[in-house]
Amino acid sequence: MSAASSAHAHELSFWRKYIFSTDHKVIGKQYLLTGLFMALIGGAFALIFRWNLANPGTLTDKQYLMFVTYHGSIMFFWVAMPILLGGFGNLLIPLMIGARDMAFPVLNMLSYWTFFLSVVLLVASLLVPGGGFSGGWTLYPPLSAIPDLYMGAEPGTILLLLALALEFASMLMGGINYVATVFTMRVKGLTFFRLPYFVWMQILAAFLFMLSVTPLIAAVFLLLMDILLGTHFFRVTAEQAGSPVLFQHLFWFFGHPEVYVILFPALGILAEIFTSQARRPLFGYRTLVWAGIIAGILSFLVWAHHQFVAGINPYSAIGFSILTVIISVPFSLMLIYFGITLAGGSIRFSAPMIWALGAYAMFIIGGLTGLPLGALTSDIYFHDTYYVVAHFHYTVFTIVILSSIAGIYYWFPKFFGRKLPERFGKWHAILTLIFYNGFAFPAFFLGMAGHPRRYADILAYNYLEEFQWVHQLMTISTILLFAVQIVFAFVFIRSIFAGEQVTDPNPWRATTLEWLAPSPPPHLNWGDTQPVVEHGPYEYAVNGELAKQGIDFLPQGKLYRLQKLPEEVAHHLGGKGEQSESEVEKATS
Amino acid sequence: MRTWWLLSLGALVVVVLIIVGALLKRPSYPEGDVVLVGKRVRASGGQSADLVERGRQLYIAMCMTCHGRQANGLPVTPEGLRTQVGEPILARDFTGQTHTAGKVVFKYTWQGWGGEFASDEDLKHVIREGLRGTPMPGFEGLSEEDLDALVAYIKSLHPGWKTFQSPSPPSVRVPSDLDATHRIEEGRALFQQKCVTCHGDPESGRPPIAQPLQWYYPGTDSVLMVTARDFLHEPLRLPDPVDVFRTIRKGIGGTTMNPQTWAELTDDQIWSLVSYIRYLQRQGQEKKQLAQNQE
Amino acid sequence: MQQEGSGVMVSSTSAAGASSYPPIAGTLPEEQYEWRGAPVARLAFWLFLAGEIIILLTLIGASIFFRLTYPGWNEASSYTNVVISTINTLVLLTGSLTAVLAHHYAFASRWALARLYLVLTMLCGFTFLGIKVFEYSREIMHGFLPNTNAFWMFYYGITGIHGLHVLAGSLIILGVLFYIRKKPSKYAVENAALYWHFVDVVWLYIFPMFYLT
Amino acid sequence: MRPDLAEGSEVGWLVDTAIDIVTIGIIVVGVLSFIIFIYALIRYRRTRQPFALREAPVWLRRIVYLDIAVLLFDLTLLSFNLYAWHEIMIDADDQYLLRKAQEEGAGFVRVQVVGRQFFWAFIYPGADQTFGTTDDYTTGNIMIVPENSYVVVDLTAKDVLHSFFIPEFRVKYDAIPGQRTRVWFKTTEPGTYEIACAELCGDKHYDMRAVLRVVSQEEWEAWVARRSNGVPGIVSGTLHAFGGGEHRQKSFSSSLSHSGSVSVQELSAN
Repeated sequence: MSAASSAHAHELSFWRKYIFSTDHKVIGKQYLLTGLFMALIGGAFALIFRWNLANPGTLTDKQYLMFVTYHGSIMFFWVAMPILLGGFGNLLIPLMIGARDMAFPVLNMLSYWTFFLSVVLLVASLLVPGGGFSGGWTLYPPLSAIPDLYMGAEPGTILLLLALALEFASMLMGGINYVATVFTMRVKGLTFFRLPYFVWMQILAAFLFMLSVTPLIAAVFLLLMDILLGTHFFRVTAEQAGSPVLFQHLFWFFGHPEVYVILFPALGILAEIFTSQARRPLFGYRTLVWAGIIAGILSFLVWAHHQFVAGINPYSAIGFSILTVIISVPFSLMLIYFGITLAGGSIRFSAPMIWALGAYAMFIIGGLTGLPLGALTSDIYFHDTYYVVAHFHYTVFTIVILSSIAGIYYWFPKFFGRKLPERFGKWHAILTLIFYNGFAFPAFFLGMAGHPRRYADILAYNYLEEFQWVHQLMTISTILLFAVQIVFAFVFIRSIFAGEQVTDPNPWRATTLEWLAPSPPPHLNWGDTQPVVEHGPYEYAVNGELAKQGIDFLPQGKLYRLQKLPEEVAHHLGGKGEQSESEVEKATS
Repeated sequence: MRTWWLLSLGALVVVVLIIVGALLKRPSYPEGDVVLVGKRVRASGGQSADLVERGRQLYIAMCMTCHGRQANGLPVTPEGLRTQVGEPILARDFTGQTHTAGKVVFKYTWQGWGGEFASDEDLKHVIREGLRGTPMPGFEGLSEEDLDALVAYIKSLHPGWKTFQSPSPPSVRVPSDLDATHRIEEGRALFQQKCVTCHGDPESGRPPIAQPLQWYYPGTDSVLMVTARDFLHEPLRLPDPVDVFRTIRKGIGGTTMNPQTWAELTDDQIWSLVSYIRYLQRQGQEKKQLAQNQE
Repeated sequence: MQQEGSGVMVSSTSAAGASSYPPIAGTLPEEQYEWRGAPVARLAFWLFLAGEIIILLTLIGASIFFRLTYPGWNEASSYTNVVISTINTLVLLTGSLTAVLAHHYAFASRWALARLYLVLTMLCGFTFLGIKVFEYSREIMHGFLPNTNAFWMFYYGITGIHGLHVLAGSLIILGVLFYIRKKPSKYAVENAALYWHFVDVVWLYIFPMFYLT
Repeated sequence: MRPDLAEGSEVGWLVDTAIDIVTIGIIVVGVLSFIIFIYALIRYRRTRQPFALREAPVWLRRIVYLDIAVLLFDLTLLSFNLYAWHEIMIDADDQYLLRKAQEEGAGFVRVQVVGRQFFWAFIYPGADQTFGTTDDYTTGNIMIVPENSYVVVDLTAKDVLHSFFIPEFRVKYDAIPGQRTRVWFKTTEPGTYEIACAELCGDKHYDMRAVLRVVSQEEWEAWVARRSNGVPGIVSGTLHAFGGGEHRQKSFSSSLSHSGSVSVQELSAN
């Protein structure tokens, strides 16, 4: 941390300050760093099994499936969720609504440490005898219901399920916290339709997660009963028939909204970056909010499009297919509106902007290629082939990596008080986009060729033999992609400790409230001042007097000095206004 | 300041080395467009790869679910194995773990009753033809190389194979009047004499009886019971007349079907029994078809 | 980072406002500090309950799904003990009554009475659990195990998770008892009572599902 | 890219057309949006447009109607899919297919398929066309069906989920324990195809490979007759297979019709 934030009148011990902190910024950074670390692990797993695909026989079949499974689980639950919800949510929500901390700081800390425990369990599940679970991140029973028989990995499976349950619990705590914070702790003047789009997306994501994850928690409970007590909710024995399809329903009832849970914050990040880098108000702000709400509601009604050929009623499949097509309307609307925000702007190709533009372009591909999967007849052929893999990498990689890193480049000065190298960021973006397309785009062709997913060795098949070189191409791209990220990891860590110090708390000339705070914001964020909101969030391209000086934006609010400090602030600042003022000055100078 | 340039350079070198490594190793398969059931063997892994290992891979892919991970006849599937008529059965144990005396009992052998081991040809015959009325399918498209590999693997599971000498099969002639009426009549009389005790009387409706086998349910003390074949309702495991003849002549190892009891029967009389059993099978089939047509 | 023409990180503003950025606009009177809506803990608790309700709805929905396809359900459910479960229902309902009273007295700031009724509610919870354990042991002695058939797996699954919720409710009340010793908080009492009612309502679905039919 | 469609496969034609329509649609839309996107980036770069427009130009605001166009476009793409789904999954019950087969003079074959870790078992009703009789026959990893026939496959699994996938026929459906699902396809000419498992089923998921052989009508009849049990006049002997020698044929096709079998007459002559 920078020297400025350590000038506390009320000093906390190292443990309370950095480890068991209740400060939303520290917790957010903890989430962010844990998530990025897990991203490296997940990426390394991807490398390992991709290597096996280029050179079949390097891994055993069981190891291959284990790495595939853990790659999926880690990237979804231990990377996307902590970075986008835990990291950005914690760091930005209180700042963007002008609050001093979350509504429940202790719950927030508990949420992170529950998450940390789930990481420990996840790692443990890999190391127990028998190895980790290898039945795919979707956990489909009966393969997962009797793991000892089918895969020889019972302790690993149980630990993975427990880790998942803890992770869900942690994110539930976080989600409740976000909603409570946004509902009750906005500063004066910040009405719901003046919330930054990112905050809207965060609370929508929190709601979606809360309502969708609970059936999966129930399903995981039943699955654990199947494993431990020998019940037959999801498995079929000679005398008693459970229903494997029921689990699929429960899983995808969660699984589809879950994609939006991570997609929404990513869209929020894009909205923030696009507006500030194109100097344009967000086009159709209210419509975009409603589009998000409608997409969220619809996302609960489309889950069975993952199961068109999995034994559901063919008539209901028609309904789900039509709903799936309808859900593309709010999302295409979002993308079109984002496009209009860009058009007519004055686009700065800064590092975060290149990342965000790349993410936007990849979203177009990801969204469009979802159509053949949502359309039920073509899904007969594409179901569980590499086409699905390509499609969800174009959506989920975009969400998890491209958008997140865009956000990291954008808010890094605010979070850490230092800069990430700008030119490196541009090269990083361009190389990442090239190598990412190098591994994800060929997968469309593999899917077209009818290449099923999760095959350790495609050479077992005559009709797939000729595509081995595609796998090698994809592997090479993945290696290069990973290498670029490794360099980024070094640069990231170096920048935290030795990057160039920022002098300007608002380097991007952005409007939202977090840019009013010092970089990095001190404990309790606002010192003896408090913002008051006077405008909507995206007042760019303003033709005022200041425009002649090159200031084309109106910050969302203004800072006011407080007449009387709130109790916890006074306690933290040592009760004296003069000291706190000097601290603010120090932090901002 | 520009340490990250150095870092990227270093990473680039490493990555190029890795990619060169990746490209040096290019697997491919020798066979062109021959489509065969079974495992295609990688060229890099080598056609010369250990036959037993190849057999093990085939065993995992095609046999493990019923014959067990340890090949001890304990099925992987919790549904268990059932015959066509719904009776629970166990798959053959190749390791002798479940047998009381640690033996491997194969029903279809040329050594006669009590013979523990099957000849290579017997094993391949069963793999290729399958056992009817049981979940054992006939892997008839399997190439001879894969059959060899499977047999090699099965034979590696019990030390007894090492000393076992496969006897040469005796020659058998199928009579030309196999399904003639007089043979069926003779067979019926012999059946009433020799077989009804265990197999029941299918034509008068007496059911066959269940008798203990010489092996245990894995992990328990309870002896596996097996019901004698119901010729009217259940298919013969190997319906070929030669196999039926052989089964009667040599008995079934590990069960109470002891050929000593009918040692005095001539080959011709046994062929009559075969005729009668085939007649019963046809009867059962017609009955079933009639019942289905009435539905 | 600040390349000419491409970066937006212009330092003109900081030059303009030499003292500090952003400029302080004025002083905010105390009554205008923050805009607060519903009491925070209550809101969060309702959100939490929404999640809990969906978990139990999922389980109950799954049991209905199985019940429609499993013919032996009614026969199996006739083996459950109606007498014990009726007593248990009464215990839970009594707990609800005392929880309401505790809530009432907490809002009337009569903390001694509120504490007494909270203790009674908690005792009801532990009584319920004790009876439940007795009931389980009887059923297990009769050979009804979770893997016996579809009815019993749901019976143990749903009543088990409900039992865990009763335990959680009792422990929450215990926690609240300690909490209000330091800092009397009527919302804490309200949330504890709310959770208890939730547990109670769930039981009112479970009771006819597994015992009466 | 797709493997060649099996000759005359009806399901395959429906699925292929559905894929083609949707794929061409998304490629057109995708390319168009990328052109617009890149144009916008170049047109509105900072050096060319130093100050952003506060309001979107009117013509740009009209683009909102594009969203309605998106919905219409989606539904258009979907319409053929719905028709094809109806043809494949809903309309085609057994009576319908049987009637169609009779009208066309084609055959009608039922096969029960059981997925197990890690092989496919194919159960044939035998000569009497009835399942559950003593002449049922089960093959492992090889499915043999006659040419010019409607093939109805009843799917189930005995342990975990599997998915029955014949790429060349564009046929795929999950095999689920405790549940019967069905797929159908039509064969026209003899040929050999591969069957894959498309649902993760365990370690050797990739090795759950079976072979589909479409054989000529005569070959099919000979095969059924050889595999059927107890039918008068048909007796097979497999004795000579033990001798080895000429039986060790590599190519399966030549050994199919009388794989290692000799007629009774031959045998008796020995």
